[in-house]
Amino acid sequence: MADLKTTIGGLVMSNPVMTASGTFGYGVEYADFMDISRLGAVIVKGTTNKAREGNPYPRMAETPSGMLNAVGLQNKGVDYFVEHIYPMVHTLGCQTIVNVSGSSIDDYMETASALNRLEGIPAIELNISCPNVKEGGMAFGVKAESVFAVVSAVRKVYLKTLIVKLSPNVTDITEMARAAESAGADAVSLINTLLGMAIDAESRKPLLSTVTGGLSGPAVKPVALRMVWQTYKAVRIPVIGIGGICSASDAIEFMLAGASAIEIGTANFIDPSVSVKVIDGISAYLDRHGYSSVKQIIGALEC
Amino acid sequence: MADLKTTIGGLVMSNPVMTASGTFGYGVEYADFMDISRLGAVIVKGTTNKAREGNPYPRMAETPSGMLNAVGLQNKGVDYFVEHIYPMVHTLGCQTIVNVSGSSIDDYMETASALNRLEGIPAIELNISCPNVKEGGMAFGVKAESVFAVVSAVRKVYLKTLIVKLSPNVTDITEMARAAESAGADAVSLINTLLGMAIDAESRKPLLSTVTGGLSGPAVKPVALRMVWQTYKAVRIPVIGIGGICSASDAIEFMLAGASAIEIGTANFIDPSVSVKVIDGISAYLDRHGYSSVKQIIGALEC
Amino acid sequence: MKKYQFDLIVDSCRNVSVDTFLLKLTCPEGLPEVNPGQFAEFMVEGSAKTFLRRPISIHDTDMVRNTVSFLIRKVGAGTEQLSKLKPGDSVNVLLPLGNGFDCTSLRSRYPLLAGGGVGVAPLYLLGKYFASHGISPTFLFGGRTVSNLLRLEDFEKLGKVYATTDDGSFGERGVVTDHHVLQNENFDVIYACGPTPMLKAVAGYALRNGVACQVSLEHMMACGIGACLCCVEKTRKGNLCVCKDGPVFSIEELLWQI
Amino acid sequence: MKKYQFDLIVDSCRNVSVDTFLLKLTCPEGLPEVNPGQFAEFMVEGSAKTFLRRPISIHDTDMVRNTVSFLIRKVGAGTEQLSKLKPGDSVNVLLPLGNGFDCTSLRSRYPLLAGGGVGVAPLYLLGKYFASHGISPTFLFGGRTVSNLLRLEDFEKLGKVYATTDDGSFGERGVVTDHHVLQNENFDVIYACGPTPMLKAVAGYALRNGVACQVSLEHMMACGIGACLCCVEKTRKGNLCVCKDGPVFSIEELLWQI
Repeated sequence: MADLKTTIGGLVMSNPVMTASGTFGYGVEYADFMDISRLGAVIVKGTTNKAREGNPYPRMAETPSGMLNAVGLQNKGVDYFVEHIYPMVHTLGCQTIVNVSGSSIDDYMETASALNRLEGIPAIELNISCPNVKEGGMAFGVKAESVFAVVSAVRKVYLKTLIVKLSPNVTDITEMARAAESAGADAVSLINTLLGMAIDAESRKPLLSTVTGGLSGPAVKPVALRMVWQTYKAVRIPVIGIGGICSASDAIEFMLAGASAIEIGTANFIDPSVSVKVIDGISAYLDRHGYSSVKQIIGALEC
Repeated sequence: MADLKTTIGGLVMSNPVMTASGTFGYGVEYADFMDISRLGAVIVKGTTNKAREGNPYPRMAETPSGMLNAVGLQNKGVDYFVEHIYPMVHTLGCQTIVNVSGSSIDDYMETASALNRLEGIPAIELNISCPNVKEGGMAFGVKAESVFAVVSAVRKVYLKTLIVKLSPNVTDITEMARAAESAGADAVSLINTLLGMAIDAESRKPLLSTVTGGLSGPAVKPVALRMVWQTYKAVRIPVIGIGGICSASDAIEFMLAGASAIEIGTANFIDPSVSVKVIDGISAYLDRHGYSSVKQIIGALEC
Repeated sequence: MKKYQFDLIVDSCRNVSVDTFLLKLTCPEGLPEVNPGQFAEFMVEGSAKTFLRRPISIHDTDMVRNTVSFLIRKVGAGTEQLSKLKPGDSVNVLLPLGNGFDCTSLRSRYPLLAGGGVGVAPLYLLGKYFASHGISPTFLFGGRTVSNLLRLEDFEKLGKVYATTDDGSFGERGVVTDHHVLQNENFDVIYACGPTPMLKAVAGYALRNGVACQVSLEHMMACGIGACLCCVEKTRKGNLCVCKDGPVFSIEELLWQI
Repeated sequence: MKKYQFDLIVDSCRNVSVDTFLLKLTCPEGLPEVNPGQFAEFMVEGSAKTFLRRPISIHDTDMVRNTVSFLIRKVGAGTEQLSKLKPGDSVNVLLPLGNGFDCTSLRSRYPLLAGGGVGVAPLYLLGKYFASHGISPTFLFGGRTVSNLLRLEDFEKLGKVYATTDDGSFGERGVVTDHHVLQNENFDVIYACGPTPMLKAVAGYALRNGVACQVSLEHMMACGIGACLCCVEKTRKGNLCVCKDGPVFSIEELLWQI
């Protein structure tokens, strides 16, 4: 049986399958449906320095092969996480990565340094691409200079594996990836959601309270795959692929395009046990094609 | 019955429904399935100054709620159009707009001035957003300066209605729209396709001969709607909405977001008579909601 | 309560009104305990227009035969597709989800179960709970017209049923809060499910009359298990997930302007 | 030829092998004339995985009963979904599309109709054409194994049928171009449909032996009517659409390396 072991900077995972921030709660929500300790890692939801209420309902709209969300980083803040959530997730037998967001560089630094002290958290994912908050979030992720600035600042206070989650709402995602790399990121993960919108024709009103929201799901997979492929060729740090992954075949496509690992997001809502099916499917694929390690398919696209 | 008459610069159409370039041939291909004279206009396929072979097969891949294409502007060149196609389409009783593409500003100018002489062609759509050609195309559409340069140059030689088709593969589409507006465009149309990619996991090969291609269909509708809404608020010239429109409701959503007219693209492949259904559906909607003119719903989104 | 992902087998699927059907499913693995007011998330296959699961109230259970029933109104592509299920078909379902009605700590002796339209669905299992505990529930149902009143004869086996219709085609003309039974009787708890305006009217009545009141909300959901935070309702405790912290809330928890 | 968009009604849908089914549809508006080798574009409803129509060869027509038949192999989500159609169901179809085989100007008196796998589909209507014009066609079919050889008994009613299988389970072992009938007989035209390697082998045989040869290509298509330019084949006249300028080409038009 092929070796699924995956390494992202200093982060060692039993396999390349992670669950994406905001789609898997703190992991415990899914424990009834699958053995979450089988995951490479769980990336828990966007955490900020102070508690956030998030956006008003409605926050979600179904779209063709996808969904829009405008949750807006609802969370209880990093202190609550450290005191109440960390002790619980720490016992789940599953590697936990925290997605970190903020409205200013200081916010990001404050949250990152609080998490740096937690022995059981081997990595953070810096979310500079959330399209659903008024300040910060995506604003940091669409200019190379601000990507560099926020990643450099966090790098100073966060000493473990630093993953930077990139926005697809840019002309050239490789510019952002290179900025993150040169600021000291250990890896980039992409894509966050595409900024989208939905309208109810009959009532002439937007379907989201925030008018626009983030598009995810299989609809965006072709865009995500392209960006992963472009980024893989542009940087030396590992690339983590995200965007509409629903099956082992989808995950393998991302790895062939250059992803060292992948995150499953929206698909968790459709099938809460999809991620273990993806792990098993990758393993079967590797065996069927005679690979001894999952690393052999990273960037193995023939073109 | 509500008035569907629509005006885009000097272009007057019986209704706001057009068919998008590259999805409706020269119109005649669809004449067996519907009365093409009922359309607001047919935008015929991308025409360049010299004939182009296009990209090798395979040029197409089906994706969730969408498709990728990499046709690459296969066409016989503007001279052939003027001599052989124009005389034929001119007799179809349908307003014809020509989509113009090129690899250099001179190319665009040459094609535009050749078309300027054709009495029966009231408008051109400048394609500065084709993702499937090596030179030019999208390269012109992703920087405000080059948008301004190519539109200004064409504006000098093209005296009728000049529509500029924008690429969604940018950080801020309103910048591109403003550049087109200040260069003298009469309208902007958006979105062209999103750059995407598809892979066959089993063979480890890309599904398109060009590796990447343009994503269209309902999958991209939320992104298109958002960009139309942003652009409507940013420019004074009319906005033409494109992106996954399959029904009257879709078309109305684009108009509520600010589109003065819409183009139906990929949906023509699924239902060759979809565009007349959209026209009838818009008319029924206007009557049901008590509007006397289709103009009343442009930008009428309540948010 | 432990949640399950099951492939349930369609036992029957039959229309009960022009736009509503009753879907009865068998659980070969054995049906887990369900609280009245809990719901299930249905995978909808065979429709290009549906991407997410569809949350649907649990209408009835039969723990002996391991069947669970759903009373479903066709309101869109998802429910339309579910209505086409045939005996023997398989459907992937997550259940039981959410917290149901509080039937125990409120110690109701004289409960009113108020339902609007297809909102009567979860009140059947709740009514059965009371009936099986020696308490005869009173039902008060509202609909636009008589055909919106569902399964009246079955509810009547559990307790007294009153009804209103907007057009007066059955019961008293008006909305549920207009019904004379509210003037004549002194209910100790009101359990309600239906459209938001109806719930707010019922909540207003309950507040004014000092009656405990639980309402079941029907927000749009994605995950159904508290992970995506899409289906929130603003409460005294902040934004809570209708799927996980609800769908049933006591009206004092909510911030409704009533 | 005028193309039509019809809602055809399923008359029957039955398996003819483990992965292949025969779908017979009725055209209430009256079936238009169809040339052998033309195809139809099927709308696939009820599958989230299929977005585009599916192009499928016309297998047979009955102009009296207004029926058209398709021999379809289940190769993916689209054809899988079509295999579930039941009598009385409606399916939206564009037809007849493309140019069929040239049966007239080639004036063949001794045609060979070579098919690989489900590529035999359009050869049935072509065989019927010849049989009805007093010409007995010869069929030569190839498959991996005997179960890939489809409807042999029906083809035998039209002419002599030879076969090869890769595993020798039926007919001669090998591929169609290995069959002895090609050594023994002097066909004047070869009409072929099947996988590309088989078509290239047949084309090579035809070239070497100076026999006219027409091949039906199976490119992926979107529109089916020459609008999208996705299904191109490089030819002596440049990139041509398989849907509109094909699907049948004379091998001299193609730029195959054979």
